[in-house]
Amino acid sequence: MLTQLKDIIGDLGFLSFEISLAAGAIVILILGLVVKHKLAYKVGFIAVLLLALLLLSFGQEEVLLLGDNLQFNDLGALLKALFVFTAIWIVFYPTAENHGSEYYFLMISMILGSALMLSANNLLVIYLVIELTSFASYSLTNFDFKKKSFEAGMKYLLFGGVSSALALYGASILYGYSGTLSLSGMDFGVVENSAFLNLGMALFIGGVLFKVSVVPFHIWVPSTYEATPTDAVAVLSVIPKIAGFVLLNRILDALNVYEISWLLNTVTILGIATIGMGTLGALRQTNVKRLIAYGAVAHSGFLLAAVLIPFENGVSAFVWYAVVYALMNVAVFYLVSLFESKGMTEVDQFAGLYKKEVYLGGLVVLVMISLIGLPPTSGFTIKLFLFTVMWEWYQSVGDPLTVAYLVIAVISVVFSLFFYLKIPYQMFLRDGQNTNYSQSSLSQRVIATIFTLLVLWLFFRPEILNNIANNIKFLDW
Amino acid sequence: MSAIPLTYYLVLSAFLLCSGLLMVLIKKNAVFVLLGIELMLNAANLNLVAFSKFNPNLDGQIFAVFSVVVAAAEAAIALSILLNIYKKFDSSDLDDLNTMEY
Amino acid sequence: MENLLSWLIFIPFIAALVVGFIPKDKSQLIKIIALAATSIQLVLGLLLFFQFDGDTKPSLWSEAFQFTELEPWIHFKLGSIGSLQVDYFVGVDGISMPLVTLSALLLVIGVISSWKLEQKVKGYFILYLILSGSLIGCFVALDFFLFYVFFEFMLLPMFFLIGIWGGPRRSYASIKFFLYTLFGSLLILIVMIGLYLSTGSIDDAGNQINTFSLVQMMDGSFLENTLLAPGSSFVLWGSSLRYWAFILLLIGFIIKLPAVPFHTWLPDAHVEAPTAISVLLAGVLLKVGGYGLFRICYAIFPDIAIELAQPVAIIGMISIVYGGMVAMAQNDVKKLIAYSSVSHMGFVLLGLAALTAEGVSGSLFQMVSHGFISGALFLIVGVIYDRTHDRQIESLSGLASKMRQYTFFVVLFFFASLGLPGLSGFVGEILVFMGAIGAESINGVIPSWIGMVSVLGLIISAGYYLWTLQRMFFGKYWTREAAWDVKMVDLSAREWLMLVPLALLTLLFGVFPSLLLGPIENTMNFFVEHIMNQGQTYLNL
Amino acid sequence: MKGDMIHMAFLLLLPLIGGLVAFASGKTKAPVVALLGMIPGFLLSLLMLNSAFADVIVYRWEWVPGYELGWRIDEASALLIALVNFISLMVHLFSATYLKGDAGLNRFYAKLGFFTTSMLCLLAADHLLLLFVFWELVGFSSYLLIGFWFQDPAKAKAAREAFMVNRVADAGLLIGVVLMITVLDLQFLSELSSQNSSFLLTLAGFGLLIGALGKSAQFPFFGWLPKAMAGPTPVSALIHAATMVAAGVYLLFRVQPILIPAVQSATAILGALTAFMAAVAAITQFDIKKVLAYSTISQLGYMVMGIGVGAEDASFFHLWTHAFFKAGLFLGAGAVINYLHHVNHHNHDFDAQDMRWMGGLRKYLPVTFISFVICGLALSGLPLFSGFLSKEGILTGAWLWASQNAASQGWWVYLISDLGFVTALLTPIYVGRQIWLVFFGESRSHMEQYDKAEPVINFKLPLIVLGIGALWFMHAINPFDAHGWHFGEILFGQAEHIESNIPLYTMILSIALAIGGIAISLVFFGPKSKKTESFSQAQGPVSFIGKLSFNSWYVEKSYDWMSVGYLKLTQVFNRIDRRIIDRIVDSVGVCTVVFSKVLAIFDREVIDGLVNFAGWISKTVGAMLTGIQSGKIQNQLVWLLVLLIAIILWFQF
Repeated sequence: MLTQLKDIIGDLGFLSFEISLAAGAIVILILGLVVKHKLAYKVGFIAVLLLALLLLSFGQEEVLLLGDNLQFNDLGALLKALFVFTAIWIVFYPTAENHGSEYYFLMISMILGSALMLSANNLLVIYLVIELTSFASYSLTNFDFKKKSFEAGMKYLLFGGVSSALALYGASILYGYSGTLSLSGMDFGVVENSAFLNLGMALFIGGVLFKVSVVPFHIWVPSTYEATPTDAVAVLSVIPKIAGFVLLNRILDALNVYEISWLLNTVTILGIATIGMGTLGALRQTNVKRLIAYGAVAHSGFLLAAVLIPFENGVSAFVWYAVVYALMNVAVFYLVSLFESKGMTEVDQFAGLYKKEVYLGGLVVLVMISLIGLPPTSGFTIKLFLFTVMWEWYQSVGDPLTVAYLVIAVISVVFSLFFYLKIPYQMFLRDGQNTNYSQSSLSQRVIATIFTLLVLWLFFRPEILNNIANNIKFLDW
Repeated sequence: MSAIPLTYYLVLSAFLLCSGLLMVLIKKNAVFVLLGIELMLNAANLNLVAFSKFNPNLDGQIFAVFSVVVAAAEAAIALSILLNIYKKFDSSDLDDLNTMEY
Repeated sequence: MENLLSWLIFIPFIAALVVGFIPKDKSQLIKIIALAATSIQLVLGLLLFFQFDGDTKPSLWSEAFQFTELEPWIHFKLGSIGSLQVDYFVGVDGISMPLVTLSALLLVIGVISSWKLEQKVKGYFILYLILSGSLIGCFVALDFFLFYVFFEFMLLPMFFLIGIWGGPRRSYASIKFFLYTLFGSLLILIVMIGLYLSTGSIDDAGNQINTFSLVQMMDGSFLENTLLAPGSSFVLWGSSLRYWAFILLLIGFIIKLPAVPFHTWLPDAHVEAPTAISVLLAGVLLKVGGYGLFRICYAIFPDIAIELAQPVAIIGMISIVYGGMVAMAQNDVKKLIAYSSVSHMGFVLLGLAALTAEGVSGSLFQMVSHGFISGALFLIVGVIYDRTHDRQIESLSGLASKMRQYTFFVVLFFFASLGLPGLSGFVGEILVFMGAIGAESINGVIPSWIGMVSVLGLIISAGYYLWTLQRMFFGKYWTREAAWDVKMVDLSAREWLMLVPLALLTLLFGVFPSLLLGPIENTMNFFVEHIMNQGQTYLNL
Repeated sequence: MKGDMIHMAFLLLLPLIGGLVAFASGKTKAPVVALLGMIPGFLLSLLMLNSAFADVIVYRWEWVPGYELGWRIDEASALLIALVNFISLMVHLFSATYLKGDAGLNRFYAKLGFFTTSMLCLLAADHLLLLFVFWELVGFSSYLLIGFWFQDPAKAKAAREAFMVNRVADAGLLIGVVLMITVLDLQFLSELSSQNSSFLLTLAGFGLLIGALGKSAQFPFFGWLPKAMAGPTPVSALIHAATMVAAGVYLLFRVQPILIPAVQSATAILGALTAFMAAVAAITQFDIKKVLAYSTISQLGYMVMGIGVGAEDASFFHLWTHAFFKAGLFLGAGAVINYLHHVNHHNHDFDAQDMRWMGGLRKYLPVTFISFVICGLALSGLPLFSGFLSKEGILTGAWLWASQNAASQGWWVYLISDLGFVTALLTPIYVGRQIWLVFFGESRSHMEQYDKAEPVINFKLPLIVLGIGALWFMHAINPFDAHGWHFGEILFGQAEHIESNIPLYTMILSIALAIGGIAISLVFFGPKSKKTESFSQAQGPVSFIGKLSFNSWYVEKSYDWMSVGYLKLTQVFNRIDRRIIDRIVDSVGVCTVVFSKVLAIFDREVIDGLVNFAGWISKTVGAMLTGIQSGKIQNQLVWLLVLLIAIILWFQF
């Protein structure tokens, strides 16, 4: 008993990132009681994140902690750093002006949940961290305190609730068949091909797919993105998603998915459907955030491809994609929030805006180009690399589904042109009156420029992405 | 202390799950829908506990305890949102939540 | 001069940056900077033309390029895919050199033609300069990745240039343009990735180094049994992957060229685009498609080029005949010229498909000469459009008695375009015919009848040009609206400045085609030889 | 040799340079300047004639890598070059007065100079491609000159149609030339020799034939020449009578060695047919120039027939003599038209080219009258005039050929020579008709006439010189010897002696036909005939044959029908392009249904293109998607579960 406790205490050293986040979250909550100044929360938020980042350690061997409940590796560390990097910017968003301390508390909770998702290796832990992330997300959705927010929050919650209930049911079946909650110890060798077990797998994976917004679990995405404060969306669309994909990969690995063809095929088809549905769905959107939300769904399809690819380049592709995806989302949501703060949420409100805001317009174009995946932006680099790896995937397995995946992915790029360019199209090609529009401030422009330049810079220097990917010692996740 | 076979538990939990699901799908009032979710969770809990009984370790039961707590937390969040919805919409009927319909 | 090509590419980019920092209201300064930048480009382009060494006979593509610059850009290991190797690798051979010089010339003319622009000058010239740099980059890139980047990067400025400064249906046209070209370029992208995975070398340590280098791809350094290696075992629907890759590339490039049936974006884009952009679109952008066919489609896939020569030639033939006939039915002069471009670019396809020295040289010559002529034709339409804001043939008549100098140029360029001997259009067409009709007895890749049917194009083009001349320029002077009458003055000095160089070049290359064909002779011969030899080798694998 | 090159360059380019300088010097000085260019040009050509007879001039240079082009002036070229220079000089002279006061006079001389140079180069070209180049350029300059008065829509249209017909034929020529150059490797005219018959050679031969038929206005292309009469009359004299139209004959003359029998027969048939058809057409025309135009076609038909039957020396001779008398006729007609213009100066009641308003002009235009009659008699083929000599050769050749080939090819070969003789009868009829109607009787215009209508020397000189050129002694010493041409021996060597009576028969027959024809014309159209008196009210003929003749066998009409049909076809194609191809490709390219509809929407309502597109997608992608995204969360959940269950079931069973 004592040795166990000692082990646990010893393991806590590895958990410094998570612990500091948890502690920080509580500190901020308390701070909210003491200090009423909004700036303090922002500073606190940044401090907590930076502290956590400082305590993050890279370059370790893969370790199992707390029994085998958590699995730590370098990929996780890297992605945690990415999470911090993504989240830290939200304080600069104009929509982040009025948030209280509980907002930052929830935000940190969500990051914490996602960070733990990266290492969760036990059904119980998985369930808990998913719920932790979800609860934080549900709550954050309401933070605009409008009719719409509550509606979206409620839908999100009900949807999430059903998904997680089903996932829990699935988890219970998995537990029943394997007799263990530990992913690494799971073995269904004896009872293969039982319908009940398959149901369990499907339901459990469904719970994770919900987090990564893969079709058909993407339905919550548009309304949630629309109603949630934009700064929160920037985080929501990146951090839980990336964490969810890592988790999904671990689960698929544990279930030995490459041996279970129906599961693999299902997930592959869902990936294709995700790209298709996201792209087609986005075409008809007129609300900027809904539009980008559908785009994000399509991006999930791309990320899923990287997750499914069974060799090390898949990991690299995933890391590349994740990093750039995070960057692009930070940039695009920053721009969106700038416009949102001036009351512009619908696409046609942007008509003729170039007269007032040609500079930001240019940045919007670049970021959108990156989201589409055209040069000279890093959005192109990652798509190129992903397509390359998909080619290789086909070369090695020869499965026609992989070709279909590749083709749909490529075609979706053409379609995505339509909706991503809607805003630039309105801004530059249409005439309109924006008499009430007030120009953005210099600092806002500078921040937007930094984001955009990052997106461009990684195109010209992709080896940075590669170095990041290469520094992960354990490329097999 | 013997011998209610596992199948019985599973059937019961399946029944719970289905009725919960049915409730989620049919009821218009958000409170009932939430109740449905609770039922589904409890179906899962029942499974866990039952499996745990036929297993050497107690993980399942621990899991169930956790999940009960999580369910409570979920209910708390749900109800707080519901409260707000009731204020804004003057209704807790899910069909009235249609301002964002597309 | 060191780094000639880099200067050519980056001067406009630098100028665009400079323009970006100039306040909006100093439009004159902006124009002067744009003019200066493109003029420097022109000087460099001419330098390139005259310093190009046409005497060396290459035996490998790696020896064919001059003015090469190689800077490593992206180099790193990528697990099982081998090393990723993207270089800033530029150079010119006989195929790209004339096109670079042509672009440099038309870019200057485009600036002059935009001189009267008054709205949103700054944005226009920034985009214009970006477009200039990318265009040149596209022609000189020897790394597929680099080529692709420039290729795609042209789209965006073009999209906005048409979409913002265009005519009433500009948004439709610009989106259509963007969509078609993007679709084409994605097809190219797929093949590019496949080629990347298949090309490269194995170093001493046994590591596989994949590369995007076009030169290596053309020289055929494929890795054993990879997707697109010749003779590889990958088969899709009964044909090798190389076959499908060729088709994808072909579609990708003939969308840009454009050839029937992928041409419908062109008339719309032309009609809506402002004059200068039309000039560039017809004069240079279409050539990117042709250039891509030469450099990538044909040089890398010689086996399939031989196999599919006949369908390609038939596409060319249909474009020539069909494009011309549709042109006849147009009422809008600009649309007419746009369709005539379709017809004339059909010659490029036909000559290339013949795979004889005459056909291929003719094809390239046709591209250059079409650059001059179509550029001038769009300037000519611009002259009328500036004065009347109307381009309908029926709105005007008898212009010859009112605007004599103008009519002189119209007649000159119309006849140049319909292939009057002594003007450059003729040389390209006759060489293509010689190639296409003679191919049957030289290498037998395409039958003679394709060339003979294409001769119809000569009659058809005469038909629509002469009819236009008769309706618009001859007969009694008449304008649809009386108010136009005062504006109907003859060419201004600026317009002279634009048209005269093009007219002189059309005449010069028409009379002395060897000025152009001499320097590129060795490249052309090598191109044909290479395709025939390597193609046969590949086919026998 | 170098001297020769410079000599040749000067010779070929002088007219163009003269024309350009004339253009720059303004309309008053233009005629003088152009003449100053033409006169030394003519003298140079005489010198060249001299030197070419001594030594053939050859110059070759690399045009594009792998292809040499070449000039070559041999005896035949030199002779024709001199001829072209001479006629051009005459026309330059004549035009100065004819077009006096025209605002575009300097432009006219520039175009004329351009034409002359092109024509000279055509004759000097040795390489087939080079020949094609100038072939096109003479066509182009002809277009410019026909359309000289472009303000008149009818004339602009005529110019276009003339060019188009030529262009169609040129396409055939192009195929022929390209086949010769690339496939058969027969590049130089001077190096042609008879080849083994092959399919490609036949094809090439027909291609060349088509080209020649086009330029020489032979059936079925002859419709362009009457239309070309829209140009100023001196131009007609130069281009459409003496020089350019002869280019087709010249080409056939040059490539004759490689023409295989099938092509030769076709040549003979088409030539004879054209000669006959055009002669018939000439009989009923009212327009003074149209009569001459059809007569030109008819005479060219003789020449082409001559080539076809192997009498190319006679054809060449006829080309030579025809140039003089036909230019003379045209210039005479020009003088008449010019005079009537003056008469008609104030009130434009009538068409100055319409013979119905003429009559009795011999009193006012004596020099013109004499020259016209001499030339007309030469055209009719009366002995003592040049036309007789050359036409004799062709007719004899045709008969000889027919008698030689009748056994092998059948009786129809006689039809060719018979058509030649019928034409020989028709020719004097229309010539006589024209002379009677124009110069005899009384004026039918009822206007005040002028006496001094031929005031200046540059009007009279060309007429006199050309009139003299139509007399026999200018060409041969013996007025009855068809082979007695001064240059015959130089060009073709010693004439073979023919052991046959046919030449004698032909001579007698053709003299009889010529005299008979003139007699017939006197009966029908002479000053005393009823027809002439009421001629000013004459309308077009009513009988079927008369209509056929008046409308020149409906060849020109058929061009119109064809062009209308073609235009409709292009409209159809245009519609296909916009309605079908545009859509199909869009849909094939990306997604079959989606895009075609998208663009349909775009077409209808571009303004809100993107929004509409999205709206459409939402409708089309289907009720399914709509159901899922309806916002009713329970609906959504149902869908989710259905999908889940479906997936599970799918993979389980």
